[in-house]
Amino acid sequence: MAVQTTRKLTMAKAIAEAIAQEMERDPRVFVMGEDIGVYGGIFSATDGLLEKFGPERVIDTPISETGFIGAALGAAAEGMRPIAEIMFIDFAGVCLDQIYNHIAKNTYFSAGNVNVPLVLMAAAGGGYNDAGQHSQCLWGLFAHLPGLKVVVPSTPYDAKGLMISAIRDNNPVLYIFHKGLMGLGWMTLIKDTTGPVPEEPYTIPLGKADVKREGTDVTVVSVAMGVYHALEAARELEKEGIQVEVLDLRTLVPLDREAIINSVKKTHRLLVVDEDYLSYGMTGEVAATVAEHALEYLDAPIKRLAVPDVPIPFSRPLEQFVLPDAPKIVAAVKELLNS
Amino acid sequence: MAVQTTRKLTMAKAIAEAIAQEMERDPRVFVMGEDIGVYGGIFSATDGLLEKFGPERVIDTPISETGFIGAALGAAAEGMRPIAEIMFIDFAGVCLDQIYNHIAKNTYFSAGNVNVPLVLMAAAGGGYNDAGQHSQCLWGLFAHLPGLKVVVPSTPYDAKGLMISAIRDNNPVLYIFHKGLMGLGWMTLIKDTTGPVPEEPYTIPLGKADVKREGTDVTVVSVAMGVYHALEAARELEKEGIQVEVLDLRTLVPLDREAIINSVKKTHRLLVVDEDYLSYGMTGEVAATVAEHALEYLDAPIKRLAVPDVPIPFSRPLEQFVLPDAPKIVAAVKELLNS
Amino acid sequence: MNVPKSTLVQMYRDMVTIRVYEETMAQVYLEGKQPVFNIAAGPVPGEMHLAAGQEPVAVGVCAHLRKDDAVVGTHRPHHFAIAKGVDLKKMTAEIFGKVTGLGRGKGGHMHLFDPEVHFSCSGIVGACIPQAAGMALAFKMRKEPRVAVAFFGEGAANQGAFHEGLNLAALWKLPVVFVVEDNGYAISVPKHKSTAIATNADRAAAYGIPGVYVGENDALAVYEAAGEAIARARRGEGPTLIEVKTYRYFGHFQGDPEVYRPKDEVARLREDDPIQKLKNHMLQSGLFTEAEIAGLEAEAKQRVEEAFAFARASAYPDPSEALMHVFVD
Amino acid sequence: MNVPKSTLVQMYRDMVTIRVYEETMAQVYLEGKQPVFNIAAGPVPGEMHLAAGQEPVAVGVCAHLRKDDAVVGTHRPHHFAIAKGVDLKKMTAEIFGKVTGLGRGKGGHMHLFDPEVHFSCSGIVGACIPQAAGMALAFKMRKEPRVAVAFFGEGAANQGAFHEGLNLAALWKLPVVFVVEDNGYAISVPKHKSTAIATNADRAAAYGIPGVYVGENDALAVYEAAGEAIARARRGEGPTLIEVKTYRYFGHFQGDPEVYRPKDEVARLREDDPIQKLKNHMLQSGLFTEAEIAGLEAEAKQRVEEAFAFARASAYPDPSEALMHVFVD
Ligand SMILES: Cc1ncc(C[n+]2csc(CCOP(=O)(O)OP(=O)(O)O)c2C)c(N)n1
Ligand SMILES: Cc1ncc(C[n+]2csc(CCOP(=O)(O)OP(=O)(O)O)c2C)c(N)n1
Ligand SMILES: [Mg+2]
Ligand SMILES: [Mg+2]
Repeated sequence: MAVQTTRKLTMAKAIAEAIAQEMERDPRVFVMGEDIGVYGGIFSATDGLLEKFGPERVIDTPISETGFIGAALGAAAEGMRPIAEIMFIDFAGVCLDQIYNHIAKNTYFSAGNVNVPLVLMAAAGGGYNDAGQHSQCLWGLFAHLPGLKVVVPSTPYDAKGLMISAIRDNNPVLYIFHKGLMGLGWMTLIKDTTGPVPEEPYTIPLGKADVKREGTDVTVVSVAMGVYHALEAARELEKEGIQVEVLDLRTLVPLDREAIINSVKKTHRLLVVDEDYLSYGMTGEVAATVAEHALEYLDAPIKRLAVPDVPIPFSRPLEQFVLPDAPKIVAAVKELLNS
Repeated sequence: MAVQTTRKLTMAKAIAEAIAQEMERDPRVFVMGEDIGVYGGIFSATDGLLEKFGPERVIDTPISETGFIGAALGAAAEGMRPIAEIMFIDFAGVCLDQIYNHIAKNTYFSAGNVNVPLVLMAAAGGGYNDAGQHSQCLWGLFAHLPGLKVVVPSTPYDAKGLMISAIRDNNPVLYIFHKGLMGLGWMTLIKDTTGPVPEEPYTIPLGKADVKREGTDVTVVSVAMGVYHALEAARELEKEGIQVEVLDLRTLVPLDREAIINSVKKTHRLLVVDEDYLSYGMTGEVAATVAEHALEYLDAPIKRLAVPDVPIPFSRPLEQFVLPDAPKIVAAVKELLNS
Repeated sequence: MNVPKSTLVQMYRDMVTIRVYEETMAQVYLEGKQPVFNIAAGPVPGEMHLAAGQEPVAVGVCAHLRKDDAVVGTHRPHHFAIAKGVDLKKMTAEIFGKVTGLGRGKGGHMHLFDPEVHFSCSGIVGACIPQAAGMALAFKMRKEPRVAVAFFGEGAANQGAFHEGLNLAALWKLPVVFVVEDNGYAISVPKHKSTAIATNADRAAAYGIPGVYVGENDALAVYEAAGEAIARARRGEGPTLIEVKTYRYFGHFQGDPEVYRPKDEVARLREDDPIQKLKNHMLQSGLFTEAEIAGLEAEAKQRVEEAFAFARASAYPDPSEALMHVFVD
Repeated sequence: MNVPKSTLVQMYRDMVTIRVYEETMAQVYLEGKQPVFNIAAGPVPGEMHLAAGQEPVAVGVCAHLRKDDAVVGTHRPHHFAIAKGVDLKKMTAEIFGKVTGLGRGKGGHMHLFDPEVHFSCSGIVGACIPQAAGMALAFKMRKEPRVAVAFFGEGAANQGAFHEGLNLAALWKLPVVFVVEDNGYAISVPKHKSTAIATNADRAAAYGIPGVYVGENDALAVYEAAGEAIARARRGEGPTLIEVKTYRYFGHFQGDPEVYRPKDEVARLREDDPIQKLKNHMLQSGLFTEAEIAGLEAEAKQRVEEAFAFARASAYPDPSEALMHVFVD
């Protein structure tokens, strides 16, 4: 994927820019959520929008997720294109009904007569010790529920293009960003906090995975922070002559099964990495896809690395123990190659 | 599993009997939910309890799932052992926060100092044309979230023993029954509506799968209605000399991975059947388990049969098209054997 | 109160249409379900929630609505749908699961979507409340003089969605009217066992908006209360909460054993029937002859018959359509 | 109002303990976070919500509670925890993520569970409300004269859980008291932008229970209002909703740029400090000497110092403990 720019942005700025450009282009687009106005969004995804577009299109809401997410659906049904922020994806439990029984299903119930063009945006992920109700990823949960597209970007470039696609999509899109990738000054979980982002609007198709690094020895499939860790691990492993292919799914729904299968056909080994919980989630789905469609290409059992089915603990050594990171990926890849 | 009785009960009666016996044994056990009193529960799981135990221990609630599920947690924290019915598992979206951020996590947050001994009971499943908000299974969603045990019985015998275990467990247990298996006169989705159930209380350990039928040619793993269909398919396939092993997981959490692996080691072929949605769910987890731990035993790619990532449609031909059934299992097994 | 003749016509015709529709559905629903009631059998399987007896709230409110005003209903949606002008043929076909239905058979009885007249509904109790607020938000943002109405039962008024939706609507002064249909029961649970106060209209105080209680199951009384509320919303003065006492003649759903209410309750309720009441009023007003009213009744019956005939005659969707429409392009 | 001396001692000591605790925490939290603020650094990483300024509501209510009464708090829990008598050393160790903490470091600052004194809290806004109702239900079912209290912010009063919890509690006449801490903001959103009416206490009318508004950030005023509410609950007469006007001296969380409020707001608020107010009252009452009060202050400071020293000196849990305690036996 060739990026034609030298301008570098954080993911937060890339997202805010995408939203601003779409709001300029399309008067139906507006933003609502808790602290998205003056505050600019707790993770700065809506920074600067209030100043540009005023309180009529950048609406701070009460702490009433069922209320305003349900309202977003109503507004979308009547021709608007809302972007509604759920501050932390962890909080979706208070409004899940509106999301999966209504937003995700009204199009189907109406055989396409009702469109639900809205974006739900939410922050995910841990690594900064915010404990079990503020550090979850949960994208596997949403990807299990039909009717929602699920976007999980790993770079500022992808973040902008995927956000523009999400806003222009006539279907509901859940857009989950990882807090640690946003390039926030106060949360420095990664080393490279910016990336090249073209100024003009552009789209990235929902449902296309991206090979973030080519390799021949093993495929590592992941999303969001997992991609970042996988790339770090790949650089480490390269020193030992191991060529890791890093496949960034970018969207969990639609899932680019072909890209997964093609990569495994090339490398014959698969590690799936996820910061979401291990069981009944993304790692299982990716592994199953390969076990169904590329089994005969596998030279070793599939491996999975994800949060081992525990709530995210607060204490740093505990949290670090359960989160995937580059050293754990290095170790897993080596095991894969020795099996 | 040897059943020492000739008495036959429906699953609904087996569940109600389990609850009644535990309420007699333990004054801390009580039941709450919508229409569980005079009505006896929409699917009769609490039938007769009001008469036996009175309105102080069999409590009809307002339509306030966050209210009464949250209250169940509070009561459990203060020493009671509530059973709270969410009428349809589909409705859990209005109270999911209490379930996964509190009920499932308070034990962990408190390092075991707080016990949450409660049972959430809910009906699941389709096949009777109740459409997309009243026919889901969703157990894959809950199994993804750490801190909850998830029980999904397929026979009256299991239903009683698992319910007693669930009530006696000091952890939160989500107990999901399939409406079509309850043996309700008004919902005759299966042929055998009763099964042998001993009168005395007994327990079935949570986390132990059960081989419902032994076979050598292919393993079919499923739960609830899927087991019923798999057994029917197995009888069909036997006529053609194909020996199907049917493994009933019975609980999704804990997941009896060993039983899955052992069966596949024996049969070398795996079909996973689920009435929940296909992607990011139970079928993926079971397939991944085998791809991780028994890959070399597989003689054919794993196959999965589940609701193909669409909301459950209302119209009968549409619903029948998406639900797993015996003919679809027969076809899938044959494909497996020919691949 | 001075109700225009055309409005009386509309309300009466819709009430009769609703009543005939529900009574017809009650019969049709039983086809294939006798002698043993089997919910999965017959031309109309699945749950069936009928609204006979509850006509006044639907017609009294909808008489004030325009085609482009929005209505969001509940699991018991037929009366609202009919009063809002949903295409009766397509609606019935949907309930039969036919390809000519509003949703090509995908939604069924609890999921009727007719964007032509801005009607939708949901099987989840209370979910409609914030949704209607959001529709009103869209109208307000675009400065359109349109109104949204959420209808729901008294049982729904104990859901969190009620509180959140009303607070939002009041806070943002949205053009929306919230209408509680108090039919006394949420399935088997009587109101006094679910609701801490006698009248949900009093809950309007928690949001600083008008709360109106209509204590009789009467179309004209509802019409009057709703008129002011909708006018207020259209003037941009914000939401109103209306509660209407009404009665459900059938069980919660068809097949409901109704063990929770006295056996003679419905018979007593039927003695004070709201359709008869409106008819008496129309005759007494001198604006109508018996024949005219009979004409309206005949018209209603015919529409219902045609709708059911259309539904029966329509084809089922091809099974593979099940995979379509999860997403649009 | 006649407040026993021992109660004044308790309230004053707790207020000072809370204040010193929060101010100490504010400092400790910054360790490792300077010159660049990095939330993931230092001995206390993660979010940190401090309650300095909000002492009156915690001590005024908890002064009436017994050890076996239950309290459920919020994401901003330290003041409630201290007033309820949570073990200060274990609590601090928990906030440091140490193995000696209440939850062996698993919960952290927003997840403090001390079953000894029936204290718990949650980071999810509004979640505590039905939970407290459920604790009260347990007490009522077992006929124990115990009371549960839910504390939460004015922002939480717009959550569905508020409505559902209050309705349940009122309907079932549960021994529970709901206490709204109105500190004026939910993060950056001022009350008038989130709440359709001025006073949440007025929402009690929606449940037919007493609603009490305490308009000053004053321990004695809270003490008086809470006394009646808790006595009422203990007598089996059901719940009360109390709202207390209070002030938050720090940002929503540490690191909050506070762009949403005037720069001098806190300075003005601090001029009317509730600790000073209680001190004045105690001195004027003639029951206390300056020296006695200074003694209480010294005692409080020492407790806080000891708690932080304990936390610092404690070990981290072994990383593999992360896999324990998902389930108990
Ligand atoms: C969130 C949720 N909880 C429970 C149900 C099951 N349910 C369907 S209708 C109903 C009763 C509704 O009562 P009310 O709101 O008074 O409407 P009515 O049926 O009387 O018209 C219940 C409990 C549901 N559909 N959604
Ligand atoms: C359900 C939910 N939504 C949003 C949040 C994020 N959040 C945490 S604290 C807070 C503000 C709470 O305001 P208030 O209830 O007034 O309490 P205060 O912080 O003022 O003490 C918000 C929005 C959350 N934790 N839970
Ligand atoms: Mg009702
Ligand atoms: Mg506040």
